[in-house]
Amino acid sequence: MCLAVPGKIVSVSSPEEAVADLGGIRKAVNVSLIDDPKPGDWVIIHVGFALQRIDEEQAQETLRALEAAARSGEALQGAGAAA
Amino acid sequence: MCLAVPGKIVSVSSPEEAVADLGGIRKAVNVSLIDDPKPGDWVIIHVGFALQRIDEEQAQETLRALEAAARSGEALQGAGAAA
Amino acid sequence: MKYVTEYRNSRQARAIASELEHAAQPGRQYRFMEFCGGHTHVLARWGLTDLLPGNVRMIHGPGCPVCVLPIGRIDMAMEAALQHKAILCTYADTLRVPASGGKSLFMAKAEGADIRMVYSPMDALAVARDNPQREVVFFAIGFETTTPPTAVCLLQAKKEGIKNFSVICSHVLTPAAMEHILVTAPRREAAPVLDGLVGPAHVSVVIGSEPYRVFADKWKMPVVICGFEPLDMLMTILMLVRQVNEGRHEVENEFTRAVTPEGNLIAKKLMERVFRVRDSFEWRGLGSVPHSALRLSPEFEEFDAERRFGLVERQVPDSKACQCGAILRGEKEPFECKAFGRACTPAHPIGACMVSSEGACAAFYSYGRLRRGSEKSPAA
Amino acid sequence: MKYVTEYRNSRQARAIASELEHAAQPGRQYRFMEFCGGHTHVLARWGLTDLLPGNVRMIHGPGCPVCVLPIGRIDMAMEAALQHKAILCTYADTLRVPASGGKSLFMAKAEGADIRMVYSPMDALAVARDNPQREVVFFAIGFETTTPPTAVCLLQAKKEGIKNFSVICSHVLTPAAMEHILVTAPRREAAPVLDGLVGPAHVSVVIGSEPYRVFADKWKMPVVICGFEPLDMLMTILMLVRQVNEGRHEVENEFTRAVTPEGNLIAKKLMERVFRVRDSFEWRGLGSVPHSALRLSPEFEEFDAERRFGLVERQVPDSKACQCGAILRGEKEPFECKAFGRACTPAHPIGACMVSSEGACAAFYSYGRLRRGSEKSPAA
Amino acid sequence: MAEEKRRYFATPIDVKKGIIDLTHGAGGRATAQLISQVFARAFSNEILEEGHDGAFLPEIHGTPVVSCDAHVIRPLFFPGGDIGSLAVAGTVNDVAMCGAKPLYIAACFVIEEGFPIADLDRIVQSMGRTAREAGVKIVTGDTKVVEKGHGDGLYITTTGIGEVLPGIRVSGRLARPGDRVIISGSMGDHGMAIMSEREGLSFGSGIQSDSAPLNALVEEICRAAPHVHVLRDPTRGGLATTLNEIASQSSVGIMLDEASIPVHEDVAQACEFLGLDPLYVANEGKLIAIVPEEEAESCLKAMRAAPHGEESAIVGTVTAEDPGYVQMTTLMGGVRMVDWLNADQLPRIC
Amino acid sequence: MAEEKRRYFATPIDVKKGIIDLTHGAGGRATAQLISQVFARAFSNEILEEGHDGAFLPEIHGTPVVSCDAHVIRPLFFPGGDIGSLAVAGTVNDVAMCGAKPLYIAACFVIEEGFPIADLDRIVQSMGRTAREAGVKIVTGDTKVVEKGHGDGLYITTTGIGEVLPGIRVSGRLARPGDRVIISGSMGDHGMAIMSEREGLSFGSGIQSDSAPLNALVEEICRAAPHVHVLRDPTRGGLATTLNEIASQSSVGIMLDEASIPVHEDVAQACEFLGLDPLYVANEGKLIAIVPEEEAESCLKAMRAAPHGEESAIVGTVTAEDPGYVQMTTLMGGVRMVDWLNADQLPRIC
Ligand code: SF4
Ligand code: SF4
Ligand SMILES: [Mg+2]
Ligand SMILES: [Mg+2]
Ligand SMILES: [Mg+2]
Ligand SMILES: [Mg+2]
Ligand SMILES: [Mg+2]
Ligand SMILES: [Mg+2]
Ligand SMILES: [Mg+2]
Ligand SMILES: [Mg+2]
Ligand SMILES: [Mg+2]
Ligand SMILES: [Mg+2]
Repeated sequence: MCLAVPGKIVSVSSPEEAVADLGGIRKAVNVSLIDDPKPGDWVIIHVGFALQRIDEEQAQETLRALEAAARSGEALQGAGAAA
Repeated sequence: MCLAVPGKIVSVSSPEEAVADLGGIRKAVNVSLIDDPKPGDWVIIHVGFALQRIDEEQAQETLRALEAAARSGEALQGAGAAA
Repeated sequence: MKYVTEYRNSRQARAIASELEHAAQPGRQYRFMEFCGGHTHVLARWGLTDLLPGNVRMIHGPGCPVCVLPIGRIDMAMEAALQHKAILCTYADTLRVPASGGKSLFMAKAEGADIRMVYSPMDALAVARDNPQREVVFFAIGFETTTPPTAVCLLQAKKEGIKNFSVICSHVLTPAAMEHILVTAPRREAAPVLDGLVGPAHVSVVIGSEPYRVFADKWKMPVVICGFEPLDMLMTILMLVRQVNEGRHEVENEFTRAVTPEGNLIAKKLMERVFRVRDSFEWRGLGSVPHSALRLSPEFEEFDAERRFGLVERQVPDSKACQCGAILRGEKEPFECKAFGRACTPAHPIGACMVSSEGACAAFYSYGRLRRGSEKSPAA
Repeated sequence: MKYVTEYRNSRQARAIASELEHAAQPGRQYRFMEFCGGHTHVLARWGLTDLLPGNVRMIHGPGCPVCVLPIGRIDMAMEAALQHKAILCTYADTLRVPASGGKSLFMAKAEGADIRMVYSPMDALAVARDNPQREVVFFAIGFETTTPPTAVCLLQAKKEGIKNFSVICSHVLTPAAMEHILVTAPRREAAPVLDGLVGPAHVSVVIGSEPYRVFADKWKMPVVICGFEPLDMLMTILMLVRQVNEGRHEVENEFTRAVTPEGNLIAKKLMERVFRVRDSFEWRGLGSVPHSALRLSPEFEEFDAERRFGLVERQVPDSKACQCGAILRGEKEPFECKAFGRACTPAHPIGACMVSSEGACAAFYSYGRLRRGSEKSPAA
Repeated sequence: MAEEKRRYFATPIDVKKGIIDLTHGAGGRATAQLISQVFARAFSNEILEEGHDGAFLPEIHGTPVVSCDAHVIRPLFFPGGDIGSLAVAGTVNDVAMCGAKPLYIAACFVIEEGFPIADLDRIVQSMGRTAREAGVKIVTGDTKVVEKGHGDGLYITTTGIGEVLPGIRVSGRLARPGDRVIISGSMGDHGMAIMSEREGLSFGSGIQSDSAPLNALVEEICRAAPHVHVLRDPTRGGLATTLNEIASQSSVGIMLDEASIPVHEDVAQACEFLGLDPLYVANEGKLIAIVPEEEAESCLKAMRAAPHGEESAIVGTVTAEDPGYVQMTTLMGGVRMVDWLNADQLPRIC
Repeated sequence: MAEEKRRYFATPIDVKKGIIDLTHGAGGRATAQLISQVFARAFSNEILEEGHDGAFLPEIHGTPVVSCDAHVIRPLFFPGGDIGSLAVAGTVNDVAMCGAKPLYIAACFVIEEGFPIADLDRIVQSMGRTAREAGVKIVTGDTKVVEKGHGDGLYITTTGIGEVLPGIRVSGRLARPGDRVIISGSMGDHGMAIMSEREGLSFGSGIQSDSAPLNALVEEICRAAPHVHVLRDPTRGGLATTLNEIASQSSVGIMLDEASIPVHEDVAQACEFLGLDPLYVANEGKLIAIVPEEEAESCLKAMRAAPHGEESAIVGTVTAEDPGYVQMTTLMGGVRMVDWLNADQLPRIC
């Protein structure tokens, strides 16, 4: 539910209006819902609105957790293959 | 100026509305401008209105005058050809 | 086609032409003005000019309601459609007339104006009924033939209490224009000498033959009211030639099958109720002509589009090149205009006379330019 | 694509699937409900169901805003467009949902209703600005994700004093629906036994993770809030399996990169100002659910299309054949519906679950029907 | 393909009450369903595109000829035909006017959202019938749906392919002084049938469009007058405009005799009424043949015996004088020009 | 003819500021003027209709192929092309997908009253350019003007005629288990270029349509893989729908490998943003070649060396299992169906 994509704010023209970059595509987004939006911020965009800032730290943390789970799984695969 | 065609009233539905026949074509015409329009009347039709009744007597009279002028002209043609 | 085909008899046409040839006295010039564009068209469409004796010359008059409409009035219609976003209902005849900046209603339509072609004023009223949320303006043009239908339409609009309907009343009066030509002729250097007038057919159906008496009496001008079939035309010219030969100046009626002395009394009464004569009105070619057009009477002025939208007629000069004015006054022939057949063609008309198929320029371009081509017409 | 591609790693997916295989204890059943249609779609689109151990079963919940919209509310939107001739602005998602008589907004559009697809509520407001002479109605649907944008839009409409704009407020609340499912389960014979909940991603971005604590605490239900990428999904399932295995029931957050405990405070404050919780609201499949949807607050009720046009929600039963209700409650699988793949296909949907690409029936039809085809699906 | 696809069409198209929506043009299942249940049924023949991007045709023997026309007529149904019969006959005729035998038709449909499927079906059936009458095959096609307000119900574009008849060479450049101008029947029927139906004119009549495929007539002409110089169908712009084109291309004059030009009484009357000239009104089942004097009589005889040629008449002569101009001796005996059409004829009041 | 008619065109068409009105479609002087000053200039070639009803073509050698398409795209101009280049390339491609060499194009124009002549001129020039790139000739055409509110600026219908390349026989029915599915480049570029420009989405990007004539690429394929079984361009409905058609027609299964399907980064991103699947998005300069396993590698190599084929990739295999179905091993390693497109993909929020 609620299709939304990450985008990076590239410019802020007012407390409401900004432009975001989505992998090369530029899109005007409403930033009313973000406290003090700044160029460089990554946000989640839904129906033309930035809904929330993305937390880079937490994103890395999740990637580490995924890699840990994957390593653990691969160890099992290795074990399975060896068995 | 003022394109108009003769038509024959075939039915009268109200003091304003009638249907005219134009050589096989049926057309609704407004007959407000005609005093006591009746089926069988020939009228002159312009922008959807019957403008005036056509006088059959006078029409015949004109045809006779035309034929008289034509006869006279043909006599001359004959004379010219003979001469 | 009863009352039509009988007056298109080929044998009679040739025979009456012979009679005419005989009647026209050598050494004499016969210059007759057909007031009415309908007659201009009949002459051209049936190739009648070919059949006339060399010393009988037909001079085209101003009797084409489209041709005499000045640019300023078309601009008013355009303004109603473009600025006031009204639905403009108009007879197709006006669609291609170039107004200010060469722009026609047809072009305004292509640009998005809501302009609808109607065949009858009642169709325009129906558009108003069907679009209660829009203003609907009927561009009411024409001579006395077209005027009574507008009157009936306005009566109906009033009866039904239709609030979103109005008309740009541009109806003009035939006798006033005819008189103006005769009155001003002595002041106009190039004005043609006239030996007789061909009276309009369908205008006279409404107004009758009486209004022309003044031309016969006061101006000593032979007048013959003429039907719109080719034999009517030939017969009328013969009748005019005879009047001239006999030194008579009377109002004769060739079109008795539809024209009476008093015309259509119902129509005349209705016009008196719905309209008032304007003090003066601007005609293309003729300039300001006193008492020559109609406005709405106080009883009907609620339907006056000029009032409703504050439309003001501006005097816009015709294109410099255009000789329509002189042509409408009978002073010039189309091929005497430098633009004729070059910059001005029916496909790209500069003046109104090239638009209406009753316009002298259009008639000559479409039917006749080849015949005089060797002399004048650059397009031949 | 940053924050996207990293979570679609092929190697990690296979490896985590192995880990999951290992974690799921044989002889034990793991039944997790993904509340959210977005997760249903992720499972199908990436073929993740293939990768899950046989004893881990995902049960689709009611979290698709299109699917849960009852027929009566779509009828209201249709009425605004057809009877009140308003311009209806809507997200494309609702266009094909069959309402009364099987008629969709899409069909109403083909019949001539002025229905416009918008991408954002601000686009609907722009339509209102551009058409001051028309009424413009925005069909505001969606969960807490879509609600704050509607709030911002209404604030702007008020600021600008836009008079021809209104909304059919059909925003619904996630926790209320989740709770309803758990509350009513004991009364429902077919209700599935649930071993855990997958918490929505973008709803939680707005409302935060705190509102789910009640499910963990009161219902002793493991909850993991999950992002919308395939690795998020696999990881979340692994986290749920681990909670089950360890007898924990906590709210865990897999989607920490965008979800905080308190959510978006600005958005929450705005929603409080613009909306009020309805006493109850009709959900497709769930029936009347208390405190589960929003209406406009008194300050904004001038923008309420229900008031402006006197739109009344009528209770219209779903098509008899349709099992959407049971499917939305997690009681049935799509292929258990007799209409599935026969009378009901994405090209000719009977129920909402076959329309939205987040609907369980559409997801199963488009991505999965072949896999279980041999057992049940008549279309295979 | 119909077989294979049927299983996907759980719900058949409602040909009676259904309307076209945007999905029917999206290229997915709904499009396939429309093609199989409406188009394929009416056009069925062994070549018709079986889901491929194009049609494979048998060998073409004579010089290949191709012609295309977009049909945007309103109303879609009119006395004597509809947009479907017109779209087929019109293109069949344009191919035939090359002195060719029409063989195949490709048809593209631009449908406005909301169009009744029943009307589409009726039109498509009518295309099938006309194609069978003309002996041509509709071998490929395409369907697009445009949003409400971006069309006028239905536009049909047809492209025809044919092969030139053995020994025939016609062209608008080949009219020669002395040639006779023959027309295959009365002028103005189609245009006035349309005009009389068109909304806003509140004008009803029994006038029938002449819309018909003329390829059989052309074959008869080519048999009876193997040295025929020009074949042309006087469609938009009517007889007048078409003859002007020929006069211009061949650098010849053309002199018509008004008395010999057939115009049906009701058409003449409708023209009078609206202030139109039948010589400028469109025909859709008539042709002009310009043939050497010595073949004129046998050509006329053959035409009168052929389908759609019963009212054929010799109406004029090609002249060396006044090259590029068409003139006419009127019924009254005067001579006047018959000029190009400048713009669509509109009903006039003056 | 241009010569002969010039004298009638006292006033030349205003290509810079003029607009189309109804007279341009009436078949009279204004139509002739538009044809001579806009169309004939851009398309000029020795066959182009010289005022006749159709075009006479040189002899056609291989099996003749005909294909047609109506083009109703909005916006008319988009990054990477316009309706004109698309109308020519699209039909060139449909002919080429029959394993044929496209030779001739017939083009019909339905123009909405008020359309800027400058835009028409630009589009017609673009058609001329694309035709020259593809080596095809635009040999005949037709122009109609519809009233304001009955069109969408401009619709162009093109019909293409070509001849099958020697020894080639392709058809959607000929895919065989074991065949390889090759595509000539990235998916979704055209559809997303259009979507990104379309009004109402307020969405701007640098995505370019891939619109291009593929006939040269097809000739290379036919040289390198003379036993190629199927050629098809995945236009409306995208790769997914086109492969479903083939699977259905050939009664085979198709198994794709998601990882091998090229999709440009910006297209993928735009699809994510709007909730669309690039496999269902239209392409206008890509093709699918299904070739026997043993010719697959040489075919791929030839494609990569040919114009518009640089990014070619083998993306799947034809299977005997699950006939009529397309499936895909996803990036995640799961297998799922890839179904027909059911209706136009619309941007979604959920
Ligand atoms: S030819 Fe044209 S410009 Fe000259 S007088 Fe006539 S209408 Fe005016
Ligand atoms: S398959 Fe269709 S009818 Fe059955 S439950 Fe799903 S949506 Fe309803
Ligand atoms: Mg053609
Ligand atoms: Mg044609
Ligand atoms: Mg196609
Ligand atoms: Mg329309
Ligand atoms: Mg033709
Ligand atoms: Mg095609
Ligand atoms: Mg194509
Ligand atoms: Mg044509
Ligand atoms: Mg439009
Ligand atoms: Mg194709």
